[in-house]
Amino acid sequence: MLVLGLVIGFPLLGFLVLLAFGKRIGDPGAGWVGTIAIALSFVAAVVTWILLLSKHAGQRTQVLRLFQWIHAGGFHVNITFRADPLSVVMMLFVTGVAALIHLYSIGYMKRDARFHQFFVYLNLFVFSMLVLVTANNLPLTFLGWEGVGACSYWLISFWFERPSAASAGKKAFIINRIGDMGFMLGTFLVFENLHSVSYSQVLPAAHRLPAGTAEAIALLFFLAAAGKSAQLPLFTWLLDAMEGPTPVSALIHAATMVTAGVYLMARLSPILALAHAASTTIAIIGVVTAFVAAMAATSQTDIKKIVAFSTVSQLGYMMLGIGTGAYVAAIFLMVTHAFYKALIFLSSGSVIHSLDSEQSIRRMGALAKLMPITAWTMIIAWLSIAGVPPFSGFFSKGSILEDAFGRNELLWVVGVVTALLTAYYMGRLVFVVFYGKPRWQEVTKGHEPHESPRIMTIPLIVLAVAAAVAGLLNLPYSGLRFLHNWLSPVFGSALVSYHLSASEKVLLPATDAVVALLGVVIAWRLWRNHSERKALEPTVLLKGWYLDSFYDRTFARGGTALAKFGDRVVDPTIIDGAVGGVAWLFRWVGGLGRKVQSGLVRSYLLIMVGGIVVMLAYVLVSAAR
Amino acid sequence: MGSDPLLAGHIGWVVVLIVVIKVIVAFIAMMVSVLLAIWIERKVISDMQNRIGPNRAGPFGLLQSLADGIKLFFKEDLIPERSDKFIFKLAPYLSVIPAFLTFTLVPVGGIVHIFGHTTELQVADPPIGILLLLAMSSISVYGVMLAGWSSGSKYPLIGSVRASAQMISYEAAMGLSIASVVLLTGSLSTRDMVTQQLGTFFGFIPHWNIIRLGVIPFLVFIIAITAEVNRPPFDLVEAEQELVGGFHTEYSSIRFALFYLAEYMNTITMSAIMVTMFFGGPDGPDPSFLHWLWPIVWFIVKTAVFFFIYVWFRAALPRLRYDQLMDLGWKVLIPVMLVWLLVVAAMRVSRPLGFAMVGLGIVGGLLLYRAIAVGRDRSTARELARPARAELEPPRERREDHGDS
Amino acid sequence: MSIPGSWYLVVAALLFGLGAFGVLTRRNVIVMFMSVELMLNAVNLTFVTYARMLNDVGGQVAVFFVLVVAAAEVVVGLGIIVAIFRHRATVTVDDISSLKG
Amino acid sequence: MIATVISVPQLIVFIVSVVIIAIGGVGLLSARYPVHAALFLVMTLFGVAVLFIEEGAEFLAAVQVVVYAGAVVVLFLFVIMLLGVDREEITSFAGDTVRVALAGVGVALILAELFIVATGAWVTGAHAVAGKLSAGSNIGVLARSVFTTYLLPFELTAALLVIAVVGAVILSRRMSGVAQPRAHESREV
Repeated sequence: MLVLGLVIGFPLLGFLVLLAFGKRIGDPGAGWVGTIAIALSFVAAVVTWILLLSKHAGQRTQVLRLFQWIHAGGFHVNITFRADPLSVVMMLFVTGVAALIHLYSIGYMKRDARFHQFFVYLNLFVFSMLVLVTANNLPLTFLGWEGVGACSYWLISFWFERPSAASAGKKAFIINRIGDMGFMLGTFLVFENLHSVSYSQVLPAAHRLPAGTAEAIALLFFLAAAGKSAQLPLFTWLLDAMEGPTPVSALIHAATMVTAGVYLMARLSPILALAHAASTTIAIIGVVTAFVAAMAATSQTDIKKIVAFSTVSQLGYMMLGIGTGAYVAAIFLMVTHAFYKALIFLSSGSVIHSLDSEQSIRRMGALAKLMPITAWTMIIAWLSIAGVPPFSGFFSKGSILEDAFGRNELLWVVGVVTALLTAYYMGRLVFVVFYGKPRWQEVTKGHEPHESPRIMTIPLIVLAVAAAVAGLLNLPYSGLRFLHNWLSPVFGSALVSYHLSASEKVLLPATDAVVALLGVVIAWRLWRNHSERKALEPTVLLKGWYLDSFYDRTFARGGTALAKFGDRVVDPTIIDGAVGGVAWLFRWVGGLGRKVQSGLVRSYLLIMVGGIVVMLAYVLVSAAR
Repeated sequence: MGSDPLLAGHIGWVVVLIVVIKVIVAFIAMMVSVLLAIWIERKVISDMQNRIGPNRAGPFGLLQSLADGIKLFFKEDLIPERSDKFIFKLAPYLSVIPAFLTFTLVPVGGIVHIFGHTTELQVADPPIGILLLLAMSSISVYGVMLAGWSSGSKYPLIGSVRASAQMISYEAAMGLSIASVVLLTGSLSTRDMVTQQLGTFFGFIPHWNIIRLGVIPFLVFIIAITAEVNRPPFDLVEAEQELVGGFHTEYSSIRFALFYLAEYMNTITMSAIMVTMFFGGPDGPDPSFLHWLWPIVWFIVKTAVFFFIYVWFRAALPRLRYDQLMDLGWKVLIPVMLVWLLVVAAMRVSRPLGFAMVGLGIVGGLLLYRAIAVGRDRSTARELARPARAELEPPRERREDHGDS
Repeated sequence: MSIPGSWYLVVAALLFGLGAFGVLTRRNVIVMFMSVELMLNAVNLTFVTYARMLNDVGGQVAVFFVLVVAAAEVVVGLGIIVAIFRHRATVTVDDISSLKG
Repeated sequence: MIATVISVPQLIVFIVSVVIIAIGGVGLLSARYPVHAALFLVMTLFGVAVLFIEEGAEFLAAVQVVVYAGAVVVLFLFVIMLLGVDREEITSFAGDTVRVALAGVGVALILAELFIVATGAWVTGAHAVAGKLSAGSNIGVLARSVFTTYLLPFELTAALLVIAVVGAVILSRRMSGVAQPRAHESREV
């Protein structure tokens, strides 16, 4: 499985080349190097996929062992990569979408002062993500996990000259740490109970776990996933992550970072299958996240904030799928989401780019004529995410909702309401930005916004096509459920399938379609000619349910107060006092010793002679005894 | 481990007598050969310089040295007022005695039977053997050093400080060269060295250490020895142009003669040592009569050749500058000899290892050469950036100079 | 019959005493240094004597090392003395007391 | 009793060398000039070397002369001459009687104790670890011991010597930042 090594190796190579020579290669050469590295990685991923495809369904798990990494007592960790249907799917869409984003970035980041550095980070980001999804053991996954976190920190605060960008990077990093704690504790528990951290050994042996332990492990890993995949209550960082350049947002939201949590959950499906309570919790948190975020999205005025909330919402859907045992549906949604969310971001980026970095939708409008490609791709993305048939979102979201219905009708109800909201807020976005009256004059200062260069629009078109037709991957008809058939060996018995009656099988998708169209219509009615409706944009939603303020009040200010207490009370009195006391004690003792130190060599020698006399006397006395 | 068979058995008065005779013969032989050597040197140099040289006293001026000696004996014995009198008197003897003692090591011939005893034709064959050479050359530093110091004068002092630094420096190279011979011989004894060199390769190439060891130890040894005995071109100690007469400027009369004597004794002794260590000592073709005589003849001939080479050096080579002298000793001779010692040792273990060591030595040598060149360039640059200053003179001396002037 | 070892030991003890007295009473750093060498020689003599008495070459090996270490010590010590002299133009120990506490 | 046991030549050699050692040691203590002190030191060293030979340690005797007399004391002389401190009157015990008395008492005590040690019967039960001495010359035994049992210390001394040389070079280099002795200081000395 050497080609698997190439999949991971190309981004690493690109990273190293850019790290060493990036500055010399410059703009736009560095961008091309990065793009080509990822594109080659994508090709290698395709080859891997074909190789796996040529094998029998039961033998599609291949392992590439490079070397031993950690060896401590009974604890072995190897650098081992794994190609199985799940990781191949991840690889394919990660490298594919990332390649397009790289390409787009060449145009977007043009003339940036640290152009080459941006691609250094991007390549490392993709490399880390690939390590994460192909690792064959928990520590290696964790390595990728942390790598992704570190890269997101660098990329979000890429324009660190802006204080908001710097603090957004820090926020992402810190909130992710909370999740990492869950990851590490979960890993420890797994090793404690199964004496291994390798997936090859842990997953088949998962059934040996006691039920309570399985629940604990599942919840701990879900904590990790909630951090990375922005679930309640840890999603606030994802909104601030908008401070990074738009391609970074696209990469984080679509292909790399946030999908890591969903992937981890899917990877650990045998453990989750044992943890019923945990699964239910996950499903509930997922659907609540989806709803809460969708509500918040309806009131945002920053174009990227809307998209960010929509990501959180969609991730909530994925977690709902995970929680209900519909892993295939979750992965399916993840893939389609990768396409249309990348598309939405890149389209938004295109808009922002042409409006000189203006992000408020209040100062946009009537851009459809001026930027036809961007507008059309955005509309395709909107229809996809809204779930309008036959776009991809209809199928992927539909399958999640079906399983949610099978599990519990209440989950389904919330899900459907969220779907309505999704169609609505995305419609609002499209109408306000691309239709209505132009409100961008004071931003552009006279000149008209124009379509982005081709290097940016080509990825848009490719992604638009993908977003439109990705539903074909897993049509809900037996025989056409390609993704399902491909992935089910991985999940095996963990994959839950609910029996729906024939009428339900017709009614549920119909409901989805109706709800989606309803949302579109409502949006059209409400926002066709308006850019602002106070009644529909309550402050509580604009502020994202005040979650950030809450964190700020409790944790941030509490921490500051604690630090101030330490600074004013603990440090000067207790610590300084102790240190000073010790110093004083030694100075005092040293002062005594100083008196002996006359500086005259011969005095010392005299003392030495005295010492010799005493020593010899001791020898004589002890010998005489 | 060589040891004189004479001392192996019971030591009676005859044995003591034989030893005393050996000592006396050696002493007289040294004295006479010094007289001859001085004459030869003057003659050879004058020939080389296209002049006649001594020709008044005796046939061909043969008795010139004797005449000079007698003249010096009867000159007034001056002791400078500021000198340290005891040491001033002691110093010449400290020069002569080591020169003579070193000669006791040299095997001048084979083994002879005398008065019913078997003995070696050398004054002593101690177990430490060649180490005595090192010890004596260490001691001979004192003569020069104390002579310069005790004169209570500036030029002799500078000469003697130079001399001590020079002798200590070259002693290291000399010791390493000796070590390579010892390594090959497996013994410290000079007698063993000589017996090891008997015989031939292929019937005609002499089995001498110069061939067995390669030429390098010999070259290093002859250079080091020349510096050690302060012969030209290493006679910085008595550089007339700079230091008047060097360390013996203040000496006159018989004490001066003693230094002169020591210098020539040293030259002859070192020639003899070289013959012993590298040229088979008394080894040579042996016509089938007078077995005891031929080794002695061969020994004398070889020694004379080396003495001639010394004279030749003096006539042909210009004197080195002091920094060149130190560079040669520390940066050339010692590294080269160290590497060669490794090569010899490795060759004794196995041939491939030896050749590997040769390669390693060449590589290391090149690196060292480069390093020294870089260092020199750098320090030259630093010197240029700073006002010039005298390196060797002590600071206080300089201050006194200023005070006087 | 050779001389008994204890005689050598007594000589060594005397030599050591002389050296110690020299170190304690002389003021010239260089002479103090020489006195130290005297003490080292006394120790060497003891080592050699014990090597003979105990019939063990280890004593002679120890002397060998003492010689080497003494050489190194003298080299560094004299280097320090030269350096001090350059700073303060004195080799009298009582003048060099800047390490006074 | 002694005369019956000890051979006369050895006794003569012993006594002569002890006298030499004693003269050298006392001379070193009382010499007015450092150069004289150095010469007395050489004298002592020769005496000790003779004792070494008498005890069968010829190699050490040679090394003693080569290293001590040839290198160490020459180095002393070299430094004395280099620094130009040779003409100073330095040995004055005056005004220092208390210290001298203390030193005398201390040394006397050490001597007394050492005499007891030296003349007492000592049975340590120690076995020869490095190798037995042979009757005659011990150079081979010594060499074997140094290059086998004591190889590591031997190598370490090589390192030590290199360090010492480097240290001495660094110490005695005149650094540009180091102040030269000032004029008034030199007048005091």
